[in-house]
Amino acid sequence: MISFLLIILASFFFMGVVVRTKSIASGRRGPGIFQPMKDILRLLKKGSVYSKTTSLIFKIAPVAYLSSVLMAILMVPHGNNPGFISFDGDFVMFAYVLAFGKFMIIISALDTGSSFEGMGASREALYSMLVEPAFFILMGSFALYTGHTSFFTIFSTLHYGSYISYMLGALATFVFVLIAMIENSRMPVDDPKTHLELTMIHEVMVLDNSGFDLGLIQYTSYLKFAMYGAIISNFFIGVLPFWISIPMFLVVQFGFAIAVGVIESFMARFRMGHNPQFIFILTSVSMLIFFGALLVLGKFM
Amino acid sequence: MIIVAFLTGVLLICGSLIFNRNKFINYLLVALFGTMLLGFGAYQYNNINTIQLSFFKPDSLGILLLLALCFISIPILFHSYRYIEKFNPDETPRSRGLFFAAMVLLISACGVAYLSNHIAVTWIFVELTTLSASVLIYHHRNIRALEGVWKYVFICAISITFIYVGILFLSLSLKQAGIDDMSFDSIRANYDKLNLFWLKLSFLFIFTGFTAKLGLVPMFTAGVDAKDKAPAPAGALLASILMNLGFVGIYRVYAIMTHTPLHTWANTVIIIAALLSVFVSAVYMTRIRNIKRMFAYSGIEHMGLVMLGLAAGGVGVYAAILHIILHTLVKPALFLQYNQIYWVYQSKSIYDVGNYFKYNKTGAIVILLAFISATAMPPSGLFVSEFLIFQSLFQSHYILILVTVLILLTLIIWGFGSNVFKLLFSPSPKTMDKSAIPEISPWESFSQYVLLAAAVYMAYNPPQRFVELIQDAVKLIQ
Amino acid sequence: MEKYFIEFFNLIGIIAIISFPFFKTKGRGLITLGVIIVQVIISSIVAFYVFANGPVSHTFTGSFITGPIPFRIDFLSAWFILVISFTFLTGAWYGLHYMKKYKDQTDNLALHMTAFILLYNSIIDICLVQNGLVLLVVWEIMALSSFIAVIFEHNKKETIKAGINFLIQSHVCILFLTMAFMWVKVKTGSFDFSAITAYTSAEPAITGIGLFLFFFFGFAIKAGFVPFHTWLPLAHPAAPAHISGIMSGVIIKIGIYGILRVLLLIKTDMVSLGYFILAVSVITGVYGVMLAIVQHNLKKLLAYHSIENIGIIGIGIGLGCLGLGYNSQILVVCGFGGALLHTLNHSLFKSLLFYCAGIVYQKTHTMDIEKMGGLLKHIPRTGYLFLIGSLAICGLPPFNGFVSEFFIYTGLFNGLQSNDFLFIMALLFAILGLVVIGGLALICFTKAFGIIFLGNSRDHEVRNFSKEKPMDFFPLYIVALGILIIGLLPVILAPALLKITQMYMSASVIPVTPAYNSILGNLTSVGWYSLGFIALTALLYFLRHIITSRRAQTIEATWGCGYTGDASKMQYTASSFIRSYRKLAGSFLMIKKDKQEASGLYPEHINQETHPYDRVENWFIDKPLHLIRRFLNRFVFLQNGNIQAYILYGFIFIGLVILVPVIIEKLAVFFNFLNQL
Amino acid sequence: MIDILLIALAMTLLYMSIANRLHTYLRILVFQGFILFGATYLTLTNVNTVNLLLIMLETIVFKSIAVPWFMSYIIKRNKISRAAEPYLPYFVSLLIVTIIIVLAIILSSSIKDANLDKTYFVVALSTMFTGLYLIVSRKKIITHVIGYLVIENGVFVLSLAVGNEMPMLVNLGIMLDIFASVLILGIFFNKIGDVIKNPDVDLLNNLRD
Repeated sequence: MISFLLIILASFFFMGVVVRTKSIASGRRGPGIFQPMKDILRLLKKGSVYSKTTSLIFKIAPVAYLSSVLMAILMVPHGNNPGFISFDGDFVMFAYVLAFGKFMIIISALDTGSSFEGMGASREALYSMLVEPAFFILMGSFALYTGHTSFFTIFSTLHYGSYISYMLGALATFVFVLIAMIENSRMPVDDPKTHLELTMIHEVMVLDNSGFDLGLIQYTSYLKFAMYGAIISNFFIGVLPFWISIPMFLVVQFGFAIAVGVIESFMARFRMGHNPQFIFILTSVSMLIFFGALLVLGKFM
Repeated sequence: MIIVAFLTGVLLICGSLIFNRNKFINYLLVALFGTMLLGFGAYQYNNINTIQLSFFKPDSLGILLLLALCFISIPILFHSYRYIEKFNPDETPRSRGLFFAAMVLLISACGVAYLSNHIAVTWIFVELTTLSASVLIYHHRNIRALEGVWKYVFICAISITFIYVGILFLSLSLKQAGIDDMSFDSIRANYDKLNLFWLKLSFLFIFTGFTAKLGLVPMFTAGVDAKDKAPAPAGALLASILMNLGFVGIYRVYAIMTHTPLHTWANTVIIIAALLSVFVSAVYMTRIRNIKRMFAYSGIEHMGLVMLGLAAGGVGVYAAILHIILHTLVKPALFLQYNQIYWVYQSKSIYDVGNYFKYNKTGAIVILLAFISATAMPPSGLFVSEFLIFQSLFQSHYILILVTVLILLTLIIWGFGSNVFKLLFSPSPKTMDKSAIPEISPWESFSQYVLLAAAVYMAYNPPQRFVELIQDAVKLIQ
Repeated sequence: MEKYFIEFFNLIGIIAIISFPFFKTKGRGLITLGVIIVQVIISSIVAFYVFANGPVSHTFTGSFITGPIPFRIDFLSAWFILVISFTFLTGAWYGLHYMKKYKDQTDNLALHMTAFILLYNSIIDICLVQNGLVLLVVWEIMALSSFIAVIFEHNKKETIKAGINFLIQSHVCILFLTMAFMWVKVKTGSFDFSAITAYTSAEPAITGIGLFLFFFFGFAIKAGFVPFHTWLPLAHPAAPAHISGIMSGVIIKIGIYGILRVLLLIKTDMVSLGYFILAVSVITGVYGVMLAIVQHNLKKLLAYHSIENIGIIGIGIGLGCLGLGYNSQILVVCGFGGALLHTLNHSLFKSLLFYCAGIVYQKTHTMDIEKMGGLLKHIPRTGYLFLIGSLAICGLPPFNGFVSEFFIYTGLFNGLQSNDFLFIMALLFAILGLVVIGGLALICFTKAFGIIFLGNSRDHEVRNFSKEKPMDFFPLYIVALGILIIGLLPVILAPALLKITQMYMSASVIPVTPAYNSILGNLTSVGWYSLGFIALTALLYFLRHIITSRRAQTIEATWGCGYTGDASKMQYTASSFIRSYRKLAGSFLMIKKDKQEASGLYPEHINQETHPYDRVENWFIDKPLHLIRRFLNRFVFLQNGNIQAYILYGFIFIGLVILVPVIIEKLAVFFNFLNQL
Repeated sequence: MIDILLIALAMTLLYMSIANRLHTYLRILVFQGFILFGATYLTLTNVNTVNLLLIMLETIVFKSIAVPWFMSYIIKRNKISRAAEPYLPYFVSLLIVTIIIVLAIILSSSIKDANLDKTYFVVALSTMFTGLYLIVSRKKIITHVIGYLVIENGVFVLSLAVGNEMPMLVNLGIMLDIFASVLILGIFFNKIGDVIKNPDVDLLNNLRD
């Protein structure tokens, strides 16, 4: 419950922080951190233009996208108090629900019959396929490490003993940050700010969405950011009481957002062709984490 | 005594068939022969193992094959009647008479040869079968038929010379034993006195000689041409009872060998020949384009399997006898059905046929079932015997041979299948005119259904007496 | 009762077939459907009875060839009976509509229906019979009748070719089974399945493994495990849609049934079996989906997905075996349970997908995805049903595909608690495989659905789409309903699954209830969660509807970056959609590509084609076959028509048989002499 | 005495290998018939007279009169060209036949069996194989028949070897003769005359796969 509210809260300012960081980094003052939310509200008020090629799919997809992310958030715990729903192997559910949303958004892109959006859809499909293993192996290594198989039980019993385990935690954080970046198709795999459709992924998929739908989609990606931020924060919260954990959560979220901003302002986008191997690196890294976990548990022989 | 009566009757019928010009009387005579044959079979079945004329002894193997012969002769005679009636424009009374006379002679010669207990007598009847078969093969008086019969006769002449030489060697090996009664029983009785060297030679020669009839490597060649050129009903005879004749000959001599130290040697010889036969049939089944020859080659494959079972011993011998009887039931079904195929397409090349299912439903089903039987797929009868043969190979540790055979069989099924399904289902060639296709009554296929059903029944739910007979026949082999 | 069940059951089918000559085509069709319905009802009643009151069995006294023929209906059989019956029911129903197009081919249809009824009867009998020889017989009846059913459109050359390929491969399959049963028969002298148990428990483990391998190869050909899968992608496109659906839904599942049955019988070192099956299955799954993506023939694509799903089922089975080996009950339950559940689920959504493919085929008269597009507007029912099927096969909640995959995932993650390093690695391997499969399936079906049903038509052919008749869709709706129900209330199947999985544990171990309860709890929560998901989506959509209905809406052409002409040719095609994937996976696959480069200022019309080809097929089928043909053709000189040669064969044979031993003997003497030097 | 006859038979084989006209072959066949006639008389000492007469009659009538005459008749009737048309030069044939005889001697020498007269065995074997060689090496169908008849003679010699103990076998040999002559010549050659004028193997090797 608490985590749900926190994530919603975080989702309001997260993108603002990112934008602010970027503008500061580029020497401007930049808009207030709630500006993106205001944009979204504006979008929600607008009317919309539909392509005559599109079908019902195009209208359902944004909603399904949003609801899938919301459902996913329901499972994210906050330290030692669980999310709305928690059961063994819920992170499998988590991944697949998100995948559902992705499926819908991809086919809605194909629904317009535009070649740009087809391009974006194909990339989105491939990259999300490449990301999945990293996530699963990461959760697998947590399951291995803690001996539990649900978000809540894992994070509530997660504690670092030796140095190597700290190292693992750091690696996990790194991987998660990157997963979040890819899932939201930000730098370095995708640059939302570029205006060359041929090089975009996510933005190009929603070229034809407008008004309310566009608002939903954009807000959904903010939510996603916040959600990943929440999960990352869970790495550190552990069993701390609220009066420490909640500030810690916010700190993590801010840190995450700033990190995103910094990365986006100081890094160049990869060439499309190089993205797959970059993304696959994550899987290899999470493999390392897995073996590390084995090492810690002394099951390595 | 009854045998003499039978043979004289047969000769009389043949004679009158040749000289009588009246169609109706001819058919009457053929019918008469049919009843005679059945009577003969029944009589022999009733006094089994009684020596007649000191040369004939209907032992269980002979009885089994004789009964199978009776069972298939009736439909074959009927279908040859249909054959002669239905489509031979250039059929003269003389040729008709000759055809039936030869057929009667062939059937009865085979039937009596099964019963003979004396190698020389068997040999004589083998000569007779060659004589009559050649007439059948040459029934259509054209150059190809001539070639077929020429090859058949010449190869058979050579092969019976082999058998004769084999008999001479056998006599040499008997000389040492000091016995001059050449009946199988007496030879088997004092197998321990035989001179092994001559026995070895004689087995080799007799085996090689009989392969011409049995359709086994090395002398299988002419038989294929014969079955191709002979009219389909005659082909059915050549492919079933004549092969059985070869089997009887080899079986009886092999029975002697099994009692001597040469047993394993004989097995090796047989296995070599059998494997080569299966191989040869695989070679041609995968590329053959002539339906009739394809049936002939599948016969070669089956004989190879039978011989493998024989050589493997154990349950294999039982399986071999069962297999050859089932084959006797199944193969004629294919050849008889071939008649209808020819009526439809007027051609035996696989390129000119197609979509048989459309033109003749019942016949197509027969082909389908017969294909399943001839490739020994499980619902069919031959599967059981083949299964037992494999089992015997497995038991006697011929694993490599078993694997080879299985691979070859798969190839054979592939070739056979692609031809059969081309015939049944693929669209018929543009060139053939659909108007000329005759309406074929389903009853034409009735007998084939009976034969196939009989094969299945005999395999899966054999009557007790049948099993006993086979087991008794197996006893010849120690 | 069970005695009469078997006899009565088959009797109905036979009577129906016999009655065919007395009816017209329409009557025959109705009879077929009616008979299937009746038989389905009977068998389902028996199956439920079994689940309620435990296994039943009856033994016929066979002939001395077969030995006694026991028929045993235990939970496993009952489960498969239910799965098969359901698919056959929908298949027959759908087929009745599908075949209307061909109603003038009277005889052909009669044959087809006969084969169909035979197929159902034999396939049910396979689940019951427990005698090796009889099993072989029924098995081959099944194979042959399915062959006949497949080659319905036999006026096409490739159909016949595919059919014969199918026939030969199923014959190879039966050869393996024959060898296996022969082995047992020779050693124990009995065809009864119980003999297998007796034999393998007496012998050392290696014997059991060897025997199992024979069985496994046999069943794997039928089930379509890589590398025995090559017949599937050929047979499915050749067959009529309902047959493809049934074939992919249940016929290949008979292989799975066989494997599960044999695992129940054979007593041997389950650990190594588990590793073996796991490895094969992961390879199967990944390979299947990898090839599925590059297919542009819809039915072929679906066929490769069947291979992938067989892989998933196999992972479950392997997990179960490992569970047996390391005697961890939770693994056994999750593994076998997941496998069984996925068998059911796959039979549902795969048949649904094939039925939709059939409708698409009858509307567009092509299976080539590249030619399609925008069908959702013409045949919306088909489209949305296909969408449901796609979501389910990708294993996305709230549909049934997810439930079974979740089941298996639970097992895999639970297994990580083990202390055996090798085991953990295997699990990691399996998890990776499963995840990759999921991701690739997502690509594949976004492509399939998106390209076929969305956007605009990609070829300029004008097709007149007749109105969809709602009645024809009834069977499809049933299947879709099943998919949804299992997705939302998986827990209703749990008792049956637990019953079956307990058959695998030896009677000595007492099932630990908490493990089961936790699993049941998971299932329920999954169900609730999915329900909530649907509810939330619906709610949000409702809100959206209310809000946007008050806003201004304008309909425009798709944004074309300034280009205003006909953009339908510029759309992303199936092959361009998977281009980047193809670049990644190209090295594993065998994709023949012929492209023309555009050249000059005003380039001519150019085109590029990609023909995916199956590497395994190339290695295991084409090349060996080619070599064998070459080898055999060396020997065609034998029957050369030259009589002198024929005579020589005889003499040569005799000469060799006489001389070779002599020569060998002399050589032996010579070598002995050498040795003495 | 008997040995002389048998050796003479072997000589005829050599001659046959180099003969180039069909009529020469026929004459040789006639001669062989006479040799066998003598051999029969000399060998089958303890066979009852009637049977002996029968056998000798057969040798004379069939082997040396009827068959050769009939074949020359056929040659005339079908206008078969007189040359034998071998595939190999005569010298090679001579060499091969010699080798055959030598091999036969060697082979028989390896047999250790008292109750077989080696001479018969050698001559029979070499005759049979020469016959085979004739069949294989000559082109015409009629030479095949001649070769077959030579094989028959060889077999007959072999049967003589056991004739005293089992006259029945000799009778069987006679049956074989009659059968072959009747079948191959009687029924058959007229037909070949009817259907094809110049009976040549090339015309009869079209049945193949």
